[in-house]
Amino acid sequence: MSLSTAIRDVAGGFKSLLVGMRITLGQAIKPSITVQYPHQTLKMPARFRGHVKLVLDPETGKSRCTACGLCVKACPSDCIELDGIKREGEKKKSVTEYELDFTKCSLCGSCVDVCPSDAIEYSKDYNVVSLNREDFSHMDLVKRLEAEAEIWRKHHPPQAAAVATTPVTAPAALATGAKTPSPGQKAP
Amino acid sequence: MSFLTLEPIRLLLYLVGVCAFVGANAAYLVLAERKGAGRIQRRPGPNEAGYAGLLQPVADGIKLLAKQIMVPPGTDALLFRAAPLMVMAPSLMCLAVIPFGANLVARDLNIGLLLVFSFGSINVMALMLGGWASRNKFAIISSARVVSQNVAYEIPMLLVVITMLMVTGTMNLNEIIHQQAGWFWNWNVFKVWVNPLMPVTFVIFFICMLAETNRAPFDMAEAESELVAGAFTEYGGMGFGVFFMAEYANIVVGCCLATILFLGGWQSPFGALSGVLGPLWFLLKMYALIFTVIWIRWTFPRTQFYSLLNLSWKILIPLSLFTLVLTGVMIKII
Amino acid sequence: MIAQKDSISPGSSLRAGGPAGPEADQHCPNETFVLNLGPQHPAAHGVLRVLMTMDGEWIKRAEPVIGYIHRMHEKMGENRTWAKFLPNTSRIDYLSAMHYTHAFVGAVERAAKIEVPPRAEYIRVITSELNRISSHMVWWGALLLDLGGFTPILYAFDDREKILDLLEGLCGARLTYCYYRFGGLYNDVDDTFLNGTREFVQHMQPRLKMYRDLVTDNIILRKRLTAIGGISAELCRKYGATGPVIRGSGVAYDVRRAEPYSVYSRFEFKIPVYPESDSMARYLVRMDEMEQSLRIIGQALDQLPEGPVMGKVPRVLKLPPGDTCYAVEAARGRFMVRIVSDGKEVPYRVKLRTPSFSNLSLYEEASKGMILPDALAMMGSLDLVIPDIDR
Amino acid sequence: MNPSLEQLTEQFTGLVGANGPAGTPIVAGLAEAGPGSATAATPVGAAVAAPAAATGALAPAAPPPLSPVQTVNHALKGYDFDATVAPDQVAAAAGILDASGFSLDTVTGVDWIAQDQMEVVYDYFHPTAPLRAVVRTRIPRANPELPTILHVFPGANWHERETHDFFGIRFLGHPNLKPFLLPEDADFHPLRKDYQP
Repeated sequence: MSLSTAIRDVAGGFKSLLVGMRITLGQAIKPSITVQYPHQTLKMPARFRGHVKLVLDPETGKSRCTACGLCVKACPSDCIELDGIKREGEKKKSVTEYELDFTKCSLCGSCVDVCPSDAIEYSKDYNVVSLNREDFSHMDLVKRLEAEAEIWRKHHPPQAAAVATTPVTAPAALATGAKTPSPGQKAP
Repeated sequence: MSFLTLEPIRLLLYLVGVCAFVGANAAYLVLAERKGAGRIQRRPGPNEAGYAGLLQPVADGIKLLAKQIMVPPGTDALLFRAAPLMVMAPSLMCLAVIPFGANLVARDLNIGLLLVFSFGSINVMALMLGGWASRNKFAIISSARVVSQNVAYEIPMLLVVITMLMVTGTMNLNEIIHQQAGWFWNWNVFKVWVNPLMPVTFVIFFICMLAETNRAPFDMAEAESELVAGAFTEYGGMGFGVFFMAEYANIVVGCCLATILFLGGWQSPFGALSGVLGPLWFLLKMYALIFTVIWIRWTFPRTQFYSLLNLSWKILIPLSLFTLVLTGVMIKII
Repeated sequence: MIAQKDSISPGSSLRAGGPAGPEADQHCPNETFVLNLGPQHPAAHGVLRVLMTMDGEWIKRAEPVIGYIHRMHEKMGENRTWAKFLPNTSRIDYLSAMHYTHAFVGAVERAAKIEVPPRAEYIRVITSELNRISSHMVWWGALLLDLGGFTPILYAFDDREKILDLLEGLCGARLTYCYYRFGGLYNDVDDTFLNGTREFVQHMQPRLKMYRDLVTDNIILRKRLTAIGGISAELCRKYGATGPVIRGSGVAYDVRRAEPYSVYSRFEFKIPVYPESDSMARYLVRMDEMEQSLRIIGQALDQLPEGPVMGKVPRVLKLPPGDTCYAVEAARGRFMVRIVSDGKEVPYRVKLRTPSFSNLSLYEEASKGMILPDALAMMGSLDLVIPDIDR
Repeated sequence: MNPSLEQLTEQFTGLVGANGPAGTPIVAGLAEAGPGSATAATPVGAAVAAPAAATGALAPAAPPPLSPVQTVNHALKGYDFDATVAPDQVAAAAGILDASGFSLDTVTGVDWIAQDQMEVVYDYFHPTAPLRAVVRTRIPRANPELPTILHVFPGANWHERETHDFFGIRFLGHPNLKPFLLPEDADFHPLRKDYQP
């Protein structure tokens, strides 16, 4: 290697270093891109797949679930257990117990896919945290729905539709929803 | 005022001052580094402890103090414990001769420069002993690297310093600064009439300083993605903390030296205002250099080990030898 | 500059009688030691363990020990219906989940002769290529982390976040999408996604230039990767290495061309090939692949047909007896699913041929005589995802 | 250097034809699966006697026995070439494919418990030609042994170890059949159909 190419190599290498430093400096004066999580939260997109929850029928204020058990069959992780009874005067069964083992759930969405009566949907709740394992291994969706239904009954009928889409903040969901700010609200 | 002139009291005050200076610098340079990294990476950095994260060093300190210093079984416990102190103490010693202002110096030694370099070399040995005493394979590899790296970079650094000695003709650091009085083109780094390659010399010094302090991109000793934490792998708690602080103390010393040798120390760039504001100018220049060190760390990947050595033996040493000869010739001609 | 470094790099004259060869044994018979790199090590990208027999910093033998996160996906496949195995596929290589789901879905569709509507195939291509870019970005950042550069990974994640946001808006998940279904897709794309993807393609061009200026052209990176970690094309062939590894060895093997699946035959794209076979070649292949992926996405967006996204699928899926293979070009190389059916609802055998497994298997041979930092740089350039190896 | 399907067929016919008739149970690996596993509940011995005959008898709908070497429609199966060889021919088969420039894709097993057999499948792809080849062989379940192809494709090392892990198939000549993905002390083979956790 001749001296001149060696010098050119060294100079070229040194220049590449300076270019790199210019870029990092240029980035340093740009605003930061991170979201300071507990202070700020993100709005989840409409299709966000949280844990499943029972849908509140805005017309009746009850679940549409007929306890047909298709979701139980479709679940790859066997994490749904449900039970229903046939009430008098009704054509179909209605759900009395819907337990989700969220510790096993892989959020694949097979259950929502197969549901013939659109009775389950994904919640937008991503603040799923608790000190108690039971909160997730036996997630009582009927109980959660009951909390929603209570709000529904209070506001029924005008805001019914709006209520049905707000996140769950039931007593049972204390650890998961109540302490942390609900998604969709962005702090300044 | 009279008691201030008493030598022991003055020295004691300076000792406390230097310790406080190093401690505060080490603590807050860590924060500055993390904040700087955050800025470069477009995130806020630590901002939870105290206002804008200003209490983060305190929190870190408490965390480190609360941890047990484990001495791994089968190690040389004495060496293992001594190593952090041996890294820390020389950097403190170096600061004794650094003039922060015209009169703000603990000991205005005639051989200040020599003292800084003598003590600066101890740090290598301490890292090596720490790595060796850890009885950990990663640490031993790291100590071997430290030695070869520091030996390689000591040479060009000293060659540069010899060049500077030829230019300045003295080893007294304050004297060197006095020579650079006046406008900023009187600073050694711009003295192209003495040596046209003076800015290059400064860059060589700066690179060697990075390598000597084991800073990225020359952090072979720590190399966390290869050697876990290198020589510090087995250290926990404040043992690790002292190593960490020593790294920053060494950077401070290195940047002080660069400021003194090349950037006119406490001299103002405009020829005036250097008396009272001297320390301010000094700190300004020093922190600008430290910022560059941080900036470099968060920009580049780590160098390869043999290109690191090649850089020294094949580029820096010939180049610094060349500048040395050139300077000698120029001085003779002038 | 390369020649300079070689003077003390592996296999050079300064190391004559050096540690790697047989002469080393006479030179210093008992001077080796075993370095247990991992299973918890910063460069191990998960839980890979490499047993290294070292002579100083020179590697005499590096034997990967795997299986620390083995989950027996193949057995899980034999215990559930075809549809129920679908979520598993995203979890084999979580960084390129789309491709893996694509392969499994494709295999079942091929065996059951399910027609997939063209719109669904186009969207599969778009999402697959987005996923490839996001996967390469993680690799890029992680490689730079291995090399001690901390900042690039955050820039990469900034851009990757945009992809993840797009995919999350599309299918609701950010990593384990489970978006493809037998016969089509889980749901149709909306305008937000299409416009967002167009914007992203626009956004990425200057960003890729920035990546190049900041990292690719950087002298330190070039020194660390160029002429280091050579893997010859023959070695790749003998070990079945695929993806950027074989393309970095000068062989233009890409499943998208060799066995065109989905609608890949309708797009124009180049297969980046670098004959240097060093770590830098593999690096450049991936960087170029991101550009090509953007090209494919652009074309697919322009050609996107209207129509349904779900074909006719029998309610109870039973595959005819026999075996079927389906291979895709995942971000790390050739991923093949071999399914064997006995006519029941449950697979008789699901074989997952993962690229990282083969790519890592050549590591022992390729890393001989390297020094530790180079060997780790080479490991980074293989782009390993450990769950992909262990399954 | 890129081989054609005709060449491969010729070479493999030569290989299989030489040793094939000597009692090698050449069962086309495609058609017999359905009825075979339908008899899974019956005593294994019944199926051992004549697997090929049983296949024909129980599956009238299945196509007639296929030849051991055949070309396949890639669009339907995902590979172009399918050869069934005797267990001791796998290395020779690998040699043929190696000479044609193929690369080893994977090695795996299938446990045909109803026929009391293990099938070992070698997948090959070609790096430069659009060709995929499958070589398969059957070995008795009671003594699942066959030679290794390690000396032809060193990459088979890990694949064979994995197959040994999962099926207990012993690859004679393999230097290191220790548990690989399974725990070090694993003495079970989870992908065998009679494996009970």
